[in-house]
Amino acid sequence: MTAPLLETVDLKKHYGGTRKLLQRPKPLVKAVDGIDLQLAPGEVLGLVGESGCGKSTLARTLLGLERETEGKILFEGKDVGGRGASAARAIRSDIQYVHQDPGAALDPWWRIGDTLHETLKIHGVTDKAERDARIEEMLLAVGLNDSFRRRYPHELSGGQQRRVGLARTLSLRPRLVILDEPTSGLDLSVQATVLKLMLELRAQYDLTYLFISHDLSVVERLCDRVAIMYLGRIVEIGAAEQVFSKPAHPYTQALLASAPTLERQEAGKPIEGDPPSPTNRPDGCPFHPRCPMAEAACRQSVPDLADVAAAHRVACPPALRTLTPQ
Amino acid sequence: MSDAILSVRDLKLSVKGDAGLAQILDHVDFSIHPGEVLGLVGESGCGKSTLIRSIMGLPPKGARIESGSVTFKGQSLMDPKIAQTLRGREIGFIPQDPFQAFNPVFTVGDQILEILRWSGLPDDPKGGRYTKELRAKHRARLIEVLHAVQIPDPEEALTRFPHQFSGGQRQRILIAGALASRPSVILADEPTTALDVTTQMQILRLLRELAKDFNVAMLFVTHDFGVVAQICDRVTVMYAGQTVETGTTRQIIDAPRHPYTGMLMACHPERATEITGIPGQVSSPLTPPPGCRFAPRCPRATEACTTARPGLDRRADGRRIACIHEKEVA
Amino acid sequence: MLILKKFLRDLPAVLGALIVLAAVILAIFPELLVDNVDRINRGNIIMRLKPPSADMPFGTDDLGRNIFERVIVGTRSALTISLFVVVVSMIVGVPLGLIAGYRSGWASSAIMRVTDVFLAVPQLILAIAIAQLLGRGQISAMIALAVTYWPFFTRTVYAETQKVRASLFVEALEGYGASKTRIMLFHILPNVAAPVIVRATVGMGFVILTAAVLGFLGVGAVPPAPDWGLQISEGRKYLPEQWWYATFPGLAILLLVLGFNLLGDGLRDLVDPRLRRS
Amino acid sequence: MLLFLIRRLLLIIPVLFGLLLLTFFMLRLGGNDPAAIMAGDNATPEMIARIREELGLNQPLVVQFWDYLVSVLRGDFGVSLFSQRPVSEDILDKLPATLELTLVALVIATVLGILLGTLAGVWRNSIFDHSVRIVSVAGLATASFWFAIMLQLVFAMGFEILPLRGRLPTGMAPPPDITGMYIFDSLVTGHFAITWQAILHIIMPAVTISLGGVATVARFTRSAVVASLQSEYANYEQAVGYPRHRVVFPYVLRNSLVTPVTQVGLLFGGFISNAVAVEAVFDWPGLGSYLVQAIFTSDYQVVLAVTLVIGAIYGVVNILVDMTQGLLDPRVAEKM
Repeated sequence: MTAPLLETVDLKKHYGGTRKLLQRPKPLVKAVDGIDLQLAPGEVLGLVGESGCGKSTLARTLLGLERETEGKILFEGKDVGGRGASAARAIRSDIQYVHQDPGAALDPWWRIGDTLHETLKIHGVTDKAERDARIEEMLLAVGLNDSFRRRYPHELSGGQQRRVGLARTLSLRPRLVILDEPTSGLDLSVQATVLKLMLELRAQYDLTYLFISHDLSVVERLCDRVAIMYLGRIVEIGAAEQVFSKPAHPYTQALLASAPTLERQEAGKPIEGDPPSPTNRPDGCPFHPRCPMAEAACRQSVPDLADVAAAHRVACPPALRTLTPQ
Repeated sequence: MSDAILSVRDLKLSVKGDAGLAQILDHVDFSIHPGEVLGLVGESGCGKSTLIRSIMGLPPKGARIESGSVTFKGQSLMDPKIAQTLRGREIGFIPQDPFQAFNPVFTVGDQILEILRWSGLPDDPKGGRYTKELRAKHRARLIEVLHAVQIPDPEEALTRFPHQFSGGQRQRILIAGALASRPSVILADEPTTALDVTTQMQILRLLRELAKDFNVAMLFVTHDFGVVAQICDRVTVMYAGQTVETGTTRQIIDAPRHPYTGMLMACHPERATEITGIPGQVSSPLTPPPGCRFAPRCPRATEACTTARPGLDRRADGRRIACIHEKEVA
Repeated sequence: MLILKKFLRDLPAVLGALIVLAAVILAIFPELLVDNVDRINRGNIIMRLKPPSADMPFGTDDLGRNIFERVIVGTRSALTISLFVVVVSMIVGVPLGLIAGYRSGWASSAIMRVTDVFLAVPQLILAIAIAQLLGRGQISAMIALAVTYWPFFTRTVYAETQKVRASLFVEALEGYGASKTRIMLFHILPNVAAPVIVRATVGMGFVILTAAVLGFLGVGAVPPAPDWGLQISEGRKYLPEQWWYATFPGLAILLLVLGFNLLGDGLRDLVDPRLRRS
Repeated sequence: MLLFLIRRLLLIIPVLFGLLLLTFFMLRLGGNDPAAIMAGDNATPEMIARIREELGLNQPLVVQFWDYLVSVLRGDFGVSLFSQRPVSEDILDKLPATLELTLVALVIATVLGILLGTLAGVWRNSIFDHSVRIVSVAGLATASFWFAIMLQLVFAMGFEILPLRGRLPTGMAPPPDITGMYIFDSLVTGHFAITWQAILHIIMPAVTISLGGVATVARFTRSAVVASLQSEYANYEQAVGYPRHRVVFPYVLRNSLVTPVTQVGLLFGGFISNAVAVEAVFDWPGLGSYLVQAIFTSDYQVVLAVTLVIGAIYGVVNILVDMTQGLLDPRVAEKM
C-alpha cells in the first residue's frame, strides 16, 4: 500500500460524562471510540453504519469541527490533530466536506453565486477574476449553467442542490472529500446521475473520497474499500468485493442480509433487536447482545481488528477462528 | 380473480393553489383484491401522497375530483361521511414516519385505543355507548395484536409515551393500530423509509407475515424496488400523476415494458450496467405536457405520444401498460 | 416585487401601513391639519370644555384648547419617543444578543445574566423609577424607556441567533473555515434581521403605550405639552360630563399602536421563510 | 423534578441580588437625599446631617449596601419614610390586593384566550377567526389606563351597574383575614354578601388588566392550534378515523397549550405593569399604587423592597409555568 493520505490512530471522541451542580448528569457518549483508519490517495472508502453508530461524528472530527478526545490524525504523515476548530480547519484545508443536506447548508438569503464567491474568499482567493473563473469551471463540471449563480437555494431541486454542494466544495481544490450520505433523499433516477457525476469528478480532479452512507447497494457500486461501523468502532474493513462477497463479521452479515435486494429474501432470520443507543453501550464487544455467535469472552473484552485475509480485517475472534483455522 | 375490494378508476384530480391549478392526478387506475399486497411505486412528485389522501377520503385543501371514482367494496370513498365511517375500521393506515405520527404528549395506549373507540370491533354491540367494559375489551384485543407485532410487555407499553420507544418499536405499534380493528385493507405509506436497514427488514418480514395471518390486503407505497421485491405481489407504477404500468412484481422488476419503468429499473444499482439516470426533469403539474407525461423525457417518444394520453391497456401477459409503443405482445 | 405583491394582498397590513404612514406625515407636517401649530398650547377660556362640533371635532379642553389639534400635534412626540427608544434599544440590544447567542463563554453568560436582572421586574416599574430620578420631562422618559427596553431586543436576538446557529448552513460555513465574525455579521445578522424588524415594529407600538402610562402617571411630559397620556390624565377629572376630553387622546393611541401592530403582523407573515419558499 | 425545583429556586437568588444591586445604586446615586426628605421641608442643614449620621448614610455606598443586604436577609426591609411603618408590614397589607387582582386577571386571560384562540385556529380564515384577530390586535393596542377610564365612564358612570372604585363599598367591613384576598376569604368564611360585592368591584380592574393577556394568549393558542392541526400526528389521527372533534380536543389542544402557557409567565410581568396604572385609576389599595407613591415621594426603602418582592414573585411564577409545561409534555418533564 502506498503512503496513506489520511491516517487516524486510535481516534476517540467522547461527549458528556460531566455533572454540574444540581443538574441531571449528562451520560457519557463514546461516539467514536478508537478508530484506526488509512485512506490511500485516490481511493474511495465507504463508511457504512446505522444511525447512531458515530459515522457523522467521525467525519466532523476528521474535518476538525470537533476536537478529538484522544488519538492522532495524520495527513500525508503530518500530525494535524490536537487543535481547536479554527486552527484545525486551517491546517486541514485539503480535507473538505459535502453535506448530507446541501440545500440546508446554503444560507437562504444568499444567491448561489455569492455563496460560491464567499467560500473562495474565506480560503484567501482575493482576485475576483480568478474566483469567477473557478466558479465557472466548477459549475460547468457539475453540470449547471452559469445562470444558477443568480438563483436562491430554495429555487433549486434536490439534485441541483447537491451539484451546487459539490461545486462549492471542489472549488477549494481539496485532496480528500468527505461525502456525507450524498444520495439520501434523492429519487432513484436523480441518485444515479449524482453518483455518476461524483465518479467523473474524482477522475477529473484526482480526488480521494470518504463516502459515508447507509445504503449498501450504492456503497458496493462506488467504493474500492468499505469499513463497517458499529457503536463508535470499526468492526470490519476491507476491499469492497471481499466484504460484500465474504462478510466476516456477524454484524456485516446481518446488514447485508437486511438490505432489500431485487430478489425476495426468504432465507435467514433477520437480525433481532434495535440498533442500541450510544448512551448505554454494552460491555465487551458492542454487538454481542444481538450476535448469534456471541460467547463468554465477547462480553468481557472489546475485540480488535485482525487480518482475516489480505487487506480484509475483522474485529470478531469467533469469526476469525472459523474463517482462518490454525 | 375475486372482486376488488378497493378500486381507483380513472381518477383525475386537480388542486387549486396560490400558483394556479395543479393537475396532480391524471387518470390513475388500479384495484386491490382481497389478501394481496399491491405496491404503488413512483418518484417524488408523482402524486402518491395526494392519491393516498384521496383514497382515505381526505383530499388536500382545494382539491377537485374531475372524473373517476374511488370505491371500497362498492361504497364511494369520495363521500366524506362514508369515508369517515370506513377509516380506521375497514381501512387501516400505517404512516411514513413513526417519529412524527405519534402525538408526543399522550401515551401510545391512549392513542391506539382511540382508534378502536371509533372504529369498534366487528363483534361490538351496535349503537351502544362507549362503556368501561367495551374499553377493556378493546384493550385486550390491542394487547393481543401488540403481541403479534412482537412488542415486549404490551400491558406496560400502553402506558408509555411515544418518545420512550425506538423507531422500529413505534412502527410496530402503529402497525398494531392499523390491524387491531380487523380491517380488510391497509394503506401503508412508505412505512419503512424512516428506519434503519436492519429494522426495515424486520418490519418488512413482519408485515409480510401479518398480511397473511390477518388475511388483509395492502396498498404499499414506496419508491424502493428492493422493498417492493420483499413484500408486494403486484406493482403499479406512477409517473407524474399517471399510472404507467401495472403487473406482477417479477414482471415489473425483471422485464419492465413501459419506457419509464425500464429506465427507472436501469437506475437501480443492482441492475445498472453503467450508472446513468433519466435525463430531464419531472414536468410541473401546473403545466403538464399534453398526452403522455413522460414523453418529453422518453427516448421512444414520437409525435403521437404528445397528442393523446395513451390508454392503460391490458396485455396478453396480464399487465396493463400505458404506452402506444408497447402495443405488441412481448 | 413578489413580496410587495403579497404584502398588498394582506389588507390589515396595508391598513396598518397606511395608519403609520399618515402618522409620520402628520408628525412632520402637522400644518396639514392644524391651522397654527405654535398656538396649540394657548388657551381660550370662553371656549372652555365645548363638546365636539364640526369646527372642533374632538371638542375643547379645560383651557378652551382645540383637542383635535392637540391630538394631531401629539403624534410628533409619541413617534419621536418611540423611535428614539426603539433605535437606541436596537443599537444596544442587537449586538449583545448576537454575541451572547453565537459565542459561548463568560462574556455571553454575563450579558444574559444582566439581561435577566432587567427582565426580572416589569419594564414599566424600572422606567418609572428611572424617569422620576432623572426629573420629570420628555427627555427623561425617553432615557428611562431606552435604558429598560434594550433587554427585550437582546432576548429576541439571542433566541433567534441560537436557532440560526444550530442550522446546517452555519455548520457548513464553519466547516469551510469561515471566521466567527464573518458568520456573525454576514450570515446570522441577515437571518435574524427579519424577526428583529418585526419586533421593532411591534415595539414602536409598545413604547407608545408605555410612554403614555408615564405621561398619565405624571413622570413623563410636562404640561402644557400636548402629550396623549398627560391629556387623558387631565381629562379624567372632567368625567363623565366632558367625556370627549379623555376619550379622544386614548383613541389616538389606540389607532397608532394598532397601525404598528397590524404592520408588524403583516411583516411577520411576509418574512416567514416557510411562506417565502412557496 | 425536585432537583429541578431546587435548582430553579436557587437560580432566582443571583437574579434578585443583581436586581437589588441595580435598584440600590440607581436610587442612591441618582435619587434625592433620603435624609433631606425625612427631615422635611423646613430642615436646617444640621438636622439633615444628624439624620444622615443616624441612618448611616455617611458610610461608603458599598458598606451601606452590605448593611442593607444583611438586614434584608434577616427579613427587615426598613421603615417607610412616608407611612412610618415597617415596609414589610406595608407590603403584607398591600400584596393580597394585587395578587387577587392579577390572579383573577390571569384566569380571565387564560380561559378566554385559550377558548378564543382554539376556536379561531379550528375555524381558520372564518369570520370568527378574523374577528378574533381584529379584537386581539386592538386589545394589544389599547392603553390600559385609558381603557379603565372608558369602562368607568360606561359601566360605572353611564349605566351605573358596576362600582366605580375600591375593593368593597365604603362602610362594608372586609372578611376575616386569612389570605387577604377578599373573594377567597369571604367564600371560606361564608360571608357571601361580601363575595358578591368583591366580585362586582374586581370585574373592571381585572378585565382591564387581562385585556392584553387575552389577546396574547388567543394569538399564541391560535397559531399553535393551526400548526398542530397541520402536523403529521393530526394527519395520522384523521387517517385512522378519529372524528374531527376528537382530533381537536383533546389531542391537538393539549399539544397547543405548551406555547401559550409560556406566554402566561411572560404576561405576568405585563399584568403587574398594568396594575400600576390600573390600581391608580380604580383606587385599588395594592402594591402597584403603593410603589408609584413611593417613587414619587422618594421613599427608597419601599421602592427597593417592592421591586425585590415583585422580582421574587415573577421568578416563582416562571418556575410554576415551567412545571406546568412539564405536566403538559412528558418530554419536558423528563428533562427536569
